[in-house]
Amino acid sequence: MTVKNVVQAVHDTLHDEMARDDRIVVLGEDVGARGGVFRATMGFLDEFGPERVIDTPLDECLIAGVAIGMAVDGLRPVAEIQFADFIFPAFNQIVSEAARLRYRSNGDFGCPLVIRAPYGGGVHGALYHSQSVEALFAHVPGLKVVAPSDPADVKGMLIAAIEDPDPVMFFEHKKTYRLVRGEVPDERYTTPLGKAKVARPGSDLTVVSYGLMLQHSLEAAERLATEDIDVEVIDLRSIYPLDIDTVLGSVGKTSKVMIVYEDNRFLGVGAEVAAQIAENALFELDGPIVRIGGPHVPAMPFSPPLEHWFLPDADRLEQEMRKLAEF
Amino acid sequence: MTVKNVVQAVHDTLHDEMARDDRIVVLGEDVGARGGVFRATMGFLDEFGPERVIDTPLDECLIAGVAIGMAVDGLRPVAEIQFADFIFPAFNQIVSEAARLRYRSNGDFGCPLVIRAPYGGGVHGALYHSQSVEALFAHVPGLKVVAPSDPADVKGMLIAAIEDPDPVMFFEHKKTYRLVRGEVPDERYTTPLGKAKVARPGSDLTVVSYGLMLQHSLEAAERLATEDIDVEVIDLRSIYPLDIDTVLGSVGKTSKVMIVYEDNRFLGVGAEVAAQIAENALFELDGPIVRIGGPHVPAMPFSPPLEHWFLPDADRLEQEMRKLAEF
Amino acid sequence: MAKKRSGGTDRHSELGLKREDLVSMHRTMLLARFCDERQWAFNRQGKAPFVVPVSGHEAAQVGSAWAFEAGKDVFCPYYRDMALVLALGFTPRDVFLGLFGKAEDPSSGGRQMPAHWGSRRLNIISGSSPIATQVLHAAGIAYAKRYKKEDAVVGTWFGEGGTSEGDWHGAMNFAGIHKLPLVFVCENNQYAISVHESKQVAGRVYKRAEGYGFPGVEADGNDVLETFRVTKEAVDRARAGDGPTLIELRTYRFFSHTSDDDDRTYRTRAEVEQAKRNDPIPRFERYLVETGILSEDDIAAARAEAKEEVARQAAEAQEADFPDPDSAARHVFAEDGGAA
Amino acid sequence: MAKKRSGGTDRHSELGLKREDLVSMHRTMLLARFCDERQWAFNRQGKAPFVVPVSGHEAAQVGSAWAFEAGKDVFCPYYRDMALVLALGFTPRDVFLGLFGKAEDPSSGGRQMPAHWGSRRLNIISGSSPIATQVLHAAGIAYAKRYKKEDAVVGTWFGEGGTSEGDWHGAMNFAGIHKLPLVFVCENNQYAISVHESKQVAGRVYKRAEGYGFPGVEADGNDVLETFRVTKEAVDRARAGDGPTLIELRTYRFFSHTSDDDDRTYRTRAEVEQAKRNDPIPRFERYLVETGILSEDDIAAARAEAKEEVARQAAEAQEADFPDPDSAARHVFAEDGGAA
Ligand SMILES: Cc1ncc(C[n+]2csc(CCOP(=O)(O)OP(=O)(O)O)c2C)c(N)n1
Ligand SMILES: Cc1ncc(C[n+]2csc(CCOP(=O)(O)OP(=O)(O)O)c2C)c(N)n1
Ligand SMILES: [Mg+2]
Ligand SMILES: [Mg+2]
Repeated sequence: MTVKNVVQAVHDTLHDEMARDDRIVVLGEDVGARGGVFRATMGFLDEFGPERVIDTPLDECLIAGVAIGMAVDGLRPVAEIQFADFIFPAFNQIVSEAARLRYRSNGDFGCPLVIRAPYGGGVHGALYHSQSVEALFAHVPGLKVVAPSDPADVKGMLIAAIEDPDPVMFFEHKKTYRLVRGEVPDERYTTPLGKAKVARPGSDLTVVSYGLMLQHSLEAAERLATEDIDVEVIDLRSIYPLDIDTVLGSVGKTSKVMIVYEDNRFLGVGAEVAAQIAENALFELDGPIVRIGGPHVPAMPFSPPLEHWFLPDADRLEQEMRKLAEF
Repeated sequence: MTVKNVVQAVHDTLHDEMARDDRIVVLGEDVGARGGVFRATMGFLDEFGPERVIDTPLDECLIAGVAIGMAVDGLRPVAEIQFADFIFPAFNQIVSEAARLRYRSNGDFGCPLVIRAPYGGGVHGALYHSQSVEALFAHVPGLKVVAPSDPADVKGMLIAAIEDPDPVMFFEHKKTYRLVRGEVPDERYTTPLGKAKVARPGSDLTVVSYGLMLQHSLEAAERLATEDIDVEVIDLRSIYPLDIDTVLGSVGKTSKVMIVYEDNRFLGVGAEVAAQIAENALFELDGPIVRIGGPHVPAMPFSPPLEHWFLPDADRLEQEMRKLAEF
Repeated sequence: MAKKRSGGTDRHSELGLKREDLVSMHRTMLLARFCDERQWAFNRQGKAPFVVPVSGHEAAQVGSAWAFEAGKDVFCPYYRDMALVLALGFTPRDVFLGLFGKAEDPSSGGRQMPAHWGSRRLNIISGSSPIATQVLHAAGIAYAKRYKKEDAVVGTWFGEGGTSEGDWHGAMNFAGIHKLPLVFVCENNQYAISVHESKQVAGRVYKRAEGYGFPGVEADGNDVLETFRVTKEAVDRARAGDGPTLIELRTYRFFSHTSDDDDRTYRTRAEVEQAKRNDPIPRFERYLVETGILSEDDIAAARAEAKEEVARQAAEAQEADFPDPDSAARHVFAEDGGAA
Repeated sequence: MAKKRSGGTDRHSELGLKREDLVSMHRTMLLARFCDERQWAFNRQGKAPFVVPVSGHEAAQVGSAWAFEAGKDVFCPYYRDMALVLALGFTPRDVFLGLFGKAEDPSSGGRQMPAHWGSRRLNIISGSSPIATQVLHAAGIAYAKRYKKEDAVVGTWFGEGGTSEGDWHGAMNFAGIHKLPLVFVCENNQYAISVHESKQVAGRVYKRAEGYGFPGVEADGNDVLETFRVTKEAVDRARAGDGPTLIELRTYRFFSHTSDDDDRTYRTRAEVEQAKRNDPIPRFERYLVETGILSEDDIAAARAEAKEEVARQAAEAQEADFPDPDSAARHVFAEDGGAA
């Protein structure tokens, strides 16, 4: 076991996988000499050389399209999109091509591709360095979409993503990069994609979250414990496949549920979670299904008071949880 | 009043608006001599000239980006994306630029732009001429997203969209183009964006739908009327803003609700509708919130038996409605 | 062994093409033409909802295909490329299985529209409808081939309309930067559906290459020996490690864009008729006769045989089974969890 | 009235630049440089979380800006263009209001990161972070201007990294097809963050123009008279209806990409020092002295005054109010329902 933060877990895992499998190449903007703007590929250029550590032109469409070609030809590309906000020029290649290649060829071709992108706010990143984009991709059949935020999960799920025969969107909350630290087993292991986990067991109320909001939810839950409100916090980790069974199991126990996400609320991940609960467990509920998500405002303004206005924190979550617990 | 089908309503409305306001230009692939592949701009080139009826290069990113520039400079561009499936190369311009221009400039700039796109399946269009994309845009703050399917609404909402000071995504179900006919008032009028309507009043069960599925829902409802099951069918028409009040009003009356949509179910429009009902009307419900949507499979395969497998029809909706009514 | 027969100048020998090659190229062009005519007939009979014609493009496709090595090189074509895939190993039956959306359609098992070619066995990468996405895949594959030190050249085909998308720009740029073993073939038929080249391409397609630091060449796309020649040069350069080439083959499409189109709104009949006078098949046949490769009778026999073959295989495909409805749920993700 | 003073060759008169122009250009370059130095100081003090430097680009920006007509022409810049917007009417106070995210920030009221310029009043179109999107807006505006028969030229600025995006390709193509009154200005500083030009641009940027059917020119981006000259020619052509031009101004960025970057990972100190020897400001000052426009003392005074002015206005901006938190909910859509 070694204590690492999230970005170290990304770096070390990617490094070790590259060392053991020369089909793996990384490509993206500034992944070479610069080692990535968050240093996720620091030192890779020297160790693995420019053929495997590819500084691409400033063209996300190219990054995705070239990576698809590599994947089709047997490599295992791990593409980096510098900020999730800049993934949209690649939207067509990801959604029309990567996601549909296997289906459209009736299984003849596959596309074992990982696209990593830092997402999320709280870093003074303003309107174009703060967005959450997971819902847009999770809607698209043919893509797996994950967003782990615990360093041990990051390792296990990144290896699983690289091994996966299909395209995986691997979203890393950039605020958790240095904020979240945890023990990471030293040996190689995979953590299955598509499984949620109970991050904090509890009995009074279920909170479903992921990413930075998971951290705030855990903090709020700890505070409420002192008031004898016992909150169960579930870390979704994977958006698609969505582990609704773990959610329903918890809701069956607590009868109350709140979904906390940073993305814009409308048609964000919480909408699907709420809808599946409403379809499957409506009569087990003792309170409304509460969603706490971003307002319907572009995420998120720069100026500190405005950014703070946008982003829920542990204080606000604590209040909302208390309110629901007392419903 | 004149009886028209959907594509005639689009054509005639666009024509009349162009005739009265020379700030309006149309641009897209094949909108000129060809009059659009669905003939929505037939005859426009001759009447309004090549400066206002612009055949663009085959580049949707260009179409959206150029249209944004025109809108910023005071024109009223109505861009056509030939098929909604091909809107993804324009995703960045629409989502990062059109949607955020007003917000990011603190109201200094606006972007009065309409993007029209035929969407939806049931036309042997296979994987890239059948998709529904409304949910992807409705998630994005700063965009209005509408999907009328009644010719009179098409007229009123298209005029409203052109008059709207903000970008409007105007989705037309291509199967309704010739299938759906109705009376269209001859005088000029607008139908507000953001209002649903009760397409068929009823008391036992609320069905919320739009597009082609609305037609199938209405047919199924008619059949069930003979069994004394009285279904209220709501035509959402607008996805964002979403008129949840009309939905909740109906659900308050019927206590049962089903949402029917053609798009992939997971994180499709029905997810948001279901989530909002679950938040606001949980204790008024006498049955689970049922969503009928596309399977998690790329929409939609070509071969007739496969396309039929994908797309719900009135038979299937009739069964599902009966089941929920009897719950 | 360049020599004249029956008065025609031998242009093929110095290109390394033998008699068998020419006969086979001719037959492939005929198969494409007759498949096209047959599919339109099915369409008119209401038996095929969607047809993508190839007629007019046969020389561009067959000549360029012949410059590659099947089994080794990799192909990223577009929907217009029926003659190309026939040259690469598709049978007419395969074409019609796709046309009818039958279970055995090698490209997609009936999932995609007709003319969305793909075959792992033949190194033809499955293509989609969105224009020009395949050129970036070609660049990625070319990069992978070189990385793996495999001796393979990648070819990608697209219309002049396809040059407008950002994907094309990205692929040209990436290919130029990395000097990839990649050949870009533009089948310039002057129209993207109805949009004329003059509204599609500022400047000239082939001239774009220089801006990316590699050669661009223009050629008569209706002359199969010429399309072979320029492509062969490009393939040889690529194989030698000298990087990519952009080839612009000027040609014409004889029918509407697809069966959903009506070209009378944007092309005069006179223009179409004029173009047909330059039909690549009779033109090649004149060459074959002039150089004594085939006699007029040989050609008549070849035509009859090809037409007959197409009719037989089309009928076979018509008889084949549709896919099982429930199969529509398969292959969204890998079924064995294993690698692709 | 081209004549020599104090031994220096007068290059400006034949360009139509007067003494006042030169003095004003010099002052604008100084303001930009001192704003840059001041913002870095704030950053080091923890008072400004994010800084985008301009130093090194002053000649490219001020010279090209001067070729346009303020109040009439339209500008689509990118984040690096602080000197450009200062030339167009931004004050140092405006720059610092943006730096601190204050309510009065004219670009965005504190909503965007610093250096995301915009002002309806100054015809500077609000820019975003995604690279190269603005070049298409510029094309649309140029089209609209001509459609409305307004006498306006549109200028758009971008780095050489920006040429890689599909948006850039689309804008070049559309501008070429429609011969738009549009000037493309590439500030080529050889790096996109850490990625060197050789991994970014296959071929050469300015050579791309020919492929789109219009002229491309290269110029020394550190010589303000030269950047003015080539841009003026392009603006004149555009205004005369002769279509677009692509200009490549070769320059260098003296600091890291932004305050989040550390350029020591990808540029040697020797390379940076070498580039600084070509600093556009001293170079222009030598010209001013040699031609007798300003004396050494005049220059020292101008520097002192500009520095003082920047400090004063920066302090003012520091005192200004933050936006009201609840204002974050405004302007997602138009508030009056009226047109923009
Ligand atoms: C991204 C995208 N936009 C639009 C279309 C619709 N479309 C299909 S083919 C075509 C024209 C293509 O013209 P070109 O590339 O010249 O090829 P050709 O058909 O002439 O061989 C268009 C606009 C599409 N398939 N994909
Ligand atoms: C679409 C997009 N991708 C990536 C980025 C991140 N990014 C910001 S600036 C930059 C480099 C730009 O380089 P260049 O265009 O040469 O301009 P310079 O900064 O050198 O002036 C990158 C990669 C972005 N802002 N937008
Ligand atoms: Mg064409
Ligand atoms: Mg640069």
